[in-house]
Amino acid sequence: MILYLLRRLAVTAAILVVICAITFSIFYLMPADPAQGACGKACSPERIAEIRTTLGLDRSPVAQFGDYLGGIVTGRTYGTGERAVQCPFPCLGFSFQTSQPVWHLLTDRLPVSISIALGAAVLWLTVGVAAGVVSALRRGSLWDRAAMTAALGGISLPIYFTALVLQYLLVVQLGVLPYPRVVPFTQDPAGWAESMVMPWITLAMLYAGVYARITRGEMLDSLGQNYVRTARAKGLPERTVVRRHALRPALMPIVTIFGMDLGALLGGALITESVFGLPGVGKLAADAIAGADQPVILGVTLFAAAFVVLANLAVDLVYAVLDPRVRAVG
Amino acid sequence: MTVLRRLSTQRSAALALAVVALLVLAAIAAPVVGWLTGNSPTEFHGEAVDPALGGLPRGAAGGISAEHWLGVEPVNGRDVLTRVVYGARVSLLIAVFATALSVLLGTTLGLLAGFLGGWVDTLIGRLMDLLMSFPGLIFMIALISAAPGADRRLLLVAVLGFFGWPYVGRIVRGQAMVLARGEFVAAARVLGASRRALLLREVLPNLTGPVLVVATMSIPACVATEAGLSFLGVGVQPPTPSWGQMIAAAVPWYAADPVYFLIPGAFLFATVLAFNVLGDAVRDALDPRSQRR
Amino acid sequence: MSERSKRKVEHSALLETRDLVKRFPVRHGLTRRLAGHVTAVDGVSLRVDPGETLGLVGESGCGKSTVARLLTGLERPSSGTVRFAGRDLDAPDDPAVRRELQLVFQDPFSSLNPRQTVRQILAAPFRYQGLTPDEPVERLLARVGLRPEHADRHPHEFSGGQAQRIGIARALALRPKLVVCDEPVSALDVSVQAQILNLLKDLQDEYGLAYLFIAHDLGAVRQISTRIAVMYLGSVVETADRDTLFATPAHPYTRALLSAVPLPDPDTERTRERIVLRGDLPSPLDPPSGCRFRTRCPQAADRCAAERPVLRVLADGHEVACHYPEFDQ
Amino acid sequence: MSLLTVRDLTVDFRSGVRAVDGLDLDLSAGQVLGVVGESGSGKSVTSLAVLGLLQGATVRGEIRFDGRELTTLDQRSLRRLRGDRIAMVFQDPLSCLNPYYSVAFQIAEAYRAHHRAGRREAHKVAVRMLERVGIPEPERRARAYPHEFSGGMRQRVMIAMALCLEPDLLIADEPTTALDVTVQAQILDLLRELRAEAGTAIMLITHDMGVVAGLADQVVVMHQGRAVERGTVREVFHRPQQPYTRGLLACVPRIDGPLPHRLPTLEATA
Amino acid sequence: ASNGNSAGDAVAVRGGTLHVLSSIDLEHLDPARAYVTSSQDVGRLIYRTLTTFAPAPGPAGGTIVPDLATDTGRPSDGAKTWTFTLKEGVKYEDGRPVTSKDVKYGVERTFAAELPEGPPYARLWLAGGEAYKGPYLSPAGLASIEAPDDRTIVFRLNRPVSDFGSAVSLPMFAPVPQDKDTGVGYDNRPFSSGPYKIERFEAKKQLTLVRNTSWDQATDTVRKGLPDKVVIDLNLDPAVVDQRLIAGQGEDADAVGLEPIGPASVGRVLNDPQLKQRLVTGESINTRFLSINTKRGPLDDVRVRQAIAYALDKDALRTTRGGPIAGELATTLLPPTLPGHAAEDPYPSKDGKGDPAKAKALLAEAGHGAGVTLTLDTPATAGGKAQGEAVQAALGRAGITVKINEISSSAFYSTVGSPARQHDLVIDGWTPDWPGASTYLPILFDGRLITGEGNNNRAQYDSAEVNKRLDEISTMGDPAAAQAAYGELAKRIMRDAPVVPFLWDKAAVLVGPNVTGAYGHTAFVGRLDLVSLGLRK
Ligand SMILES: Nc1ncnc2c1ncn2[C@@H]1O[C@H](COP(=O)(O)OP(=O)(O)OP(=O)(O)O)[C@@H](O)[C@H]1O
Ligand SMILES: Nc1ncnc2c1ncn2[C@@H]1O[C@H](COP(=O)(O)OP(=O)(O)OP(=O)(O)O)[C@@H](O)[C@H]1O
Ligand SMILES: [Mg+2]
Ligand SMILES: [Mg+2]
Ligand code: NI
Repeated sequence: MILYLLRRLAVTAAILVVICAITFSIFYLMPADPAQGACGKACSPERIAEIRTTLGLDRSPVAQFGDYLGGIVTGRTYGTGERAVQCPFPCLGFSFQTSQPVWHLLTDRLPVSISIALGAAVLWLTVGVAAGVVSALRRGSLWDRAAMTAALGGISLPIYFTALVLQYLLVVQLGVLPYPRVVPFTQDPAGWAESMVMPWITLAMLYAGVYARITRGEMLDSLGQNYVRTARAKGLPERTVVRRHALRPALMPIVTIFGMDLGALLGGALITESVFGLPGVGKLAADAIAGADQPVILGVTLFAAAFVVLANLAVDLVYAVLDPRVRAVG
Repeated sequence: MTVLRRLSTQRSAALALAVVALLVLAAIAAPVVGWLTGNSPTEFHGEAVDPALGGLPRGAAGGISAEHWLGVEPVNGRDVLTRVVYGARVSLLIAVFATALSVLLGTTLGLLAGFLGGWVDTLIGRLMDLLMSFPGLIFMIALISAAPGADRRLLLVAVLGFFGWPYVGRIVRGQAMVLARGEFVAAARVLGASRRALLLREVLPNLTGPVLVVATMSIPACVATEAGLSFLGVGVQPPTPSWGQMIAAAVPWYAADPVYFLIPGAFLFATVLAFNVLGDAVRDALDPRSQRR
Repeated sequence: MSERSKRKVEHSALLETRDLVKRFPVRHGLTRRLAGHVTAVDGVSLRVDPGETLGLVGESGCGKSTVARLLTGLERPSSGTVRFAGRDLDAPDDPAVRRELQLVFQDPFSSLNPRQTVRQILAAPFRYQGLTPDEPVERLLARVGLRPEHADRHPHEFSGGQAQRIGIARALALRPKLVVCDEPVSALDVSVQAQILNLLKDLQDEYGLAYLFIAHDLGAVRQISTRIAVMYLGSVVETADRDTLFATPAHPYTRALLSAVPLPDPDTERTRERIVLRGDLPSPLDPPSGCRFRTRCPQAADRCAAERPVLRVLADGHEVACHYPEFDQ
Repeated sequence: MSLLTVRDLTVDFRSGVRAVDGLDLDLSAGQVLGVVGESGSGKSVTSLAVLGLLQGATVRGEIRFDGRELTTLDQRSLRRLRGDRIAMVFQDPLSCLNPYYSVAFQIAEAYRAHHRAGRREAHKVAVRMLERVGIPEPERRARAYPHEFSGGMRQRVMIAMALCLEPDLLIADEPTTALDVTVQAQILDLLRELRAEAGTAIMLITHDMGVVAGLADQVVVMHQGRAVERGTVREVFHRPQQPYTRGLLACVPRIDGPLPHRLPTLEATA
Repeated sequence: ASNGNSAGDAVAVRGGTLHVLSSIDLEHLDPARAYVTSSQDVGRLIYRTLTTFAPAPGPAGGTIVPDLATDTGRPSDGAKTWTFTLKEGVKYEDGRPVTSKDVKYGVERTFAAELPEGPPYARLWLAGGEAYKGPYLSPAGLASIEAPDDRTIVFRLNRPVSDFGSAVSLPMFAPVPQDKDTGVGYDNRPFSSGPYKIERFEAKKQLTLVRNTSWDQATDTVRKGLPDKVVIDLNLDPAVVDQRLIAGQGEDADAVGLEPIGPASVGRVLNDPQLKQRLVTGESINTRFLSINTKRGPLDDVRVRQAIAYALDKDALRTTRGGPIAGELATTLLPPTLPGHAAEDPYPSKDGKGDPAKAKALLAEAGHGAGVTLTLDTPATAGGKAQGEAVQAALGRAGITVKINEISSSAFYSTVGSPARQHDLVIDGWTPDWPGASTYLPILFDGRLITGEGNNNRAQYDSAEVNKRLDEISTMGDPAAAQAAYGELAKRIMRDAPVVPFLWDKAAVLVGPNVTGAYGHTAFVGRLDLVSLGLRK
């Protein structure tokens, strides 16, 4: 098992290195020149060359990539002499734009992203799964049709559209909510929740639809299973039959999808965060791309990819815990 | 074609089909719409907006009037209806071509992976894993802005198609794997069929169903992603209208001129919804066991 | 055919396998760890003579299907050889060989491509062999008792029995010498089973086919076979002439098997003596040492655990792999 | 006294299929009723109808169990009856056991559905039942999951589950069809034993005439939702009245007796 | 222009928390690297410079007043040597006094390649500046900056610079104590000499300033230091900033916008008298223009450029920026807010909507009657897109087909700053570093300064006559005469139409109902002067 974990982690690392390499080369192709950007509006070619040297942009791409990877593993030192800056493990470099360590930027923004993602996840899981279960149990009923229509609608709504319509209704017109802003949970939990409600609803509208549909499908599947018939034949109360024998197996694929969605969401609530102006990792990415801030883009990409890959790993492990058939023969 | 017939018997599917058909028709007939309303998608109508108010359309509800049935854009006064129908062209074309690309790539690679197995499967499987763990949107934006000179429409097709194929590939691979182990493939092998024949004659025809379903599902996803990319600033070049482009432009105006924001949004929503309904229906039609409806 | 004349044609066996072994790697759990190897087929030697039917019986998982797949080239043996019509079958994709050795599957529906019409399915053998059909599809259908108008239907429009007829027609299209039937009637209703068994017999009479007829149903095997091989956990434990096997089974497993088949007669069924085996088939991942059957054998002795019995000739055409075969009865 | 009486049972599915068409059955306490017939003849539907487990179908006629009319019984009482007084064993033991729970849990669950019992107590009952149906090392095997069992052991688990409440009636729907003959013999032996010990009435559904011959007292032959023949096992096997029954008996190849060159076939199903 | 709500009942009270809402990022806090308006505006709260702009609305804001120094500098040696004396009692946040050595060190830092982005003047003007690589590589320092004692600092220049006293108002002339210098890291936490110090800075998120208790109002005639705390929210959505300020609820009552309101909010604000009252309009010294690449294709023909100048619909372009509130339609290079401005309109059209007929005639005359096709570079932003489309539509009327080349905003300046990669047209603009044309015309229209990268002369305008005249004006001793001469030269340049000015910017900023002392400041392109803001109780 340990060996397996190590192997999986090695594969994960390899995938991340490849992603890193691809990201790296793409930003080599990008027309924006960070040195130029750093040079400002009054600039001379000599100055640009000088800046290039200090940023390490004059070295070969391969060497730069090597430095970068090395930095992640061992940390690295920028510059020489008196003003040398130590960038400790895991060093993802410094932002060209703000000169801040990328790692710091990421960890700084993670709480916002986590707040958004987890809150939304709780919302969509409860709403989506509950709606899906009820729909499956009352297949063909009015409720079923209404719920599934709503789910389809939720899936078809573009996030930014939902977001702005919500904002227009709840904030501009009704004024029941403030404009989203960053309120750390630790300072003011109520304010935090208030500021997060709209992003949560926005994401939940989309995902609750997805999950309701999946849940319904899976529930119908498992309700048709022979062991559910067995459970009924045993004379179990219907609630137990549904919960224990239908829902539990139906949750397995949901766990898989949930893990992957959450992983993807943490690295990529690009649009939600942009629309609501919440400084999470997604917004960081959007800004970094707009500013050709190569170290930050690389950092976010790696970070996001790492989340996805680790989420996949976590899903597999959870699967092993939940499913005796996989757990067996360890 | 039996699929089509079965679709038309379902009310919601028939409605969705009608919506899609109408949109396609509108897109094709965009010049006709322009001619009917007497507007072009790029012509400015300075008189329809009030510069003193920052270019807000004159009149109620975003400047809806006899000349401008769905109002005008703030600032420049372009006709929204004309732009929406021309935008449909761009959005739908990009989505269809991107889907075609991802279906082509996904089917080919998924088929090879699922059927051949072994190292081919490992390689393609890893590639799909890799692509799917990429933060796609970030990458698409980066890629598109990395190639500023190229035609944005082609670029969008390429990027959407490229990041879309693993989703097709995964499904095709799974199906191909099941089929390859299936007895009718074994039967063909016993009869001496070559690998090529097995792939093309025995396995591939059985994949049309799932591929059709993912394709129908992929079109709305592409429409939405194209719009999202436009929203994030990497859409088609102006003044070509696309829905995403229009929504992105309307975002700052959502409070001042909600009609302007709602119209392209509503079109986008209707399209995506229609395709999704259609996708569901296609799946149900192809899979009689499905108890979804 | 008498025992004597069969001896004579031994050198001209249609199909002969020698010590066929097939191992599959088995992976388990989340880690896909290699848990070991299943020896699905463990040193099987069989022969089928032209025009005869060899029945191959055994319980689920004993390796019958694997034998069928090895013979038809769907699987390559881990070791051992297959000789067919005097040639070694080590080039499994040789189309000319394939033509004369065909397979009928258990599940009539999954063995027919649902996207093809019957016409296409029956034309496939010729297309894959690069031949032009020598008789119209309708003739082929008629041979298996189907009507010409069936040609343009899809498999799902048929009943199980009809679909199995199509599978048989496809196997016959290239006029093979040997047809391997892997449980061709197990998925069918009793009344349809009878029809298919009759059809197979008729076809054999008409075309001089040889069959390797795989089944777990001893009744069906008895009905169609001339000779019968009994498999247990990857190996053949007994081979005998049909009547010999049913009259004087020598291997304890064969005897147990025969006694376990319920007879549709309340009086005999309630009074006859039954050998009920203990336990289940051992896991092929971890087979018992020595005699594979010893864990369930009513007369197992120490020797059985130490030494693996080989097939030996008991009487003319009667071979058994047991240290203590029963001679009586 | 009749334990189960079915009169004029008719089951129509929403799809328009009439699966059972005016069926009458009688089963006395402690007796074994064999129900035979080909695939699709309505055997399983009948058994499900008795338990009130049919969904999407209209059930008409009378089903009286121990004097009570089941078709009009409310869900609650019907639930109490299930498992407790009428138990069921299904054909495919793998798919009938929930892969996510240990076998002991699934047996104990049945017990606890009808008895006030703690987890531990119910587990003990489960282990005892496993031992009774002949699972070696029941203490250890109780914690195993269905996939770790062989087909025969799974069917034993199903039977243990059905018998843990000592029901008056056991409905066994093709309990041995998925099993090998040697294992089938073991399971049939087990059923025989249980009947002798506990006096449980059994409704044995099968398509295998041999199985019925060995176990049943009464036999009903079903064809297309109707009972075409009924009687004691001797009557039906030795003096079948209907050509369908005769055909059914004759078309099965046997391991004893004369060997016809061609088997007789049932014309009706050509 | 309204002078905001500072008049009337306004009672400025010390205390409270002022909120500043910004849709962009403060690019740099490090004075060596601060070169954009918002950085300078915010920087004024944190550090002091030798001189600075007067805290006043209107043209008065353009005046240079002493800050750290006791006066605006004493030139000698024909304006090649400038001497400043530091005020007494100016302290850093830790209570230590500000010395001339710190100013010297601060200027030297700007030479380091690690700290780019800042203005070029130190490197251009200080003697020996070309060779100097900054204090990290040459700790000995730059000899042409002398600090003979703690309060005196002398700059020796390589040429006469008559407005050096204005130049030292730039943040790069703020003091930096050497022991507090953290190199690149200084950007996150510059050491305070002004009324506020940094409590917390999260780039692109929030800057929190708290009172610097060592700051002494008596030494500072410019800053009021009224609020106890200033919280600047960065990187917000522009529409959200507008809407929050329009609503003005809760904390937002104490908030101001850092940038002007967007076009979409103009209508709402102007239609509501109460909101209109809270709108503060400031004049700016920024001019927006369309640069025409004089080196390419048909554009080397002055008649084609003039045709463009006639055809351009300045009004439509202004509408994309919010209409009349965004400024006045420009007719000259130098805006009226700059000394040297001389009114004229060489390419007139009715209401500034362009004169396509005239343009067509000129094109025909130049032999392009069939029309020309040009490419316009725009940044891939909503504004860039809107302006591009306006240019496209306007020139289209005159038979000029314009293709829009969208460039991601990060790559925009490096692309159009490279003559090899720029195309025909680009929408451009310029704000001089201090009121006057000396940091405007020479930088933009001296053909000898065209460089392969980082080029500012996007018209690639190179006229021997203009170059010569620029040299002459730079040596003029009398600043007033020089400004007048620049005014005349600007007219001369306009004849060649290398650029088409279309807007003299104004900024309209919303302030919360509880804010006092708000006015637009010329030097900060019309945006609020943060140092004067206070809150009502
Ligand atoms: N591809 C494979 N990989 C791993 N194990 C296999 C594979 N194919 C067969 N086996 C194993 O080999 C053994 C023999 O299988 P085979 O299918 O030949 O049995 P069978 O006698 O045909 O059984 P049945 O009567 O159920 O069809 C079984 O234990 C099976 O699990
Ligand atoms: N849920 C259902 N919906 C519609 N028709 C059904 C359903 N279940 C069973 N039937 C139909 O009812 C008939 C009787 O089915 P049943 O399962 O009782 O047959 P059976 O005798 O048990 O057959 P087998 O031996 O194959 O188990 C069949 O024609 C079948 O198609
Ligand atoms: Mg098999
Ligand atoms: Mg059944
Ligand atoms: Ni059987």
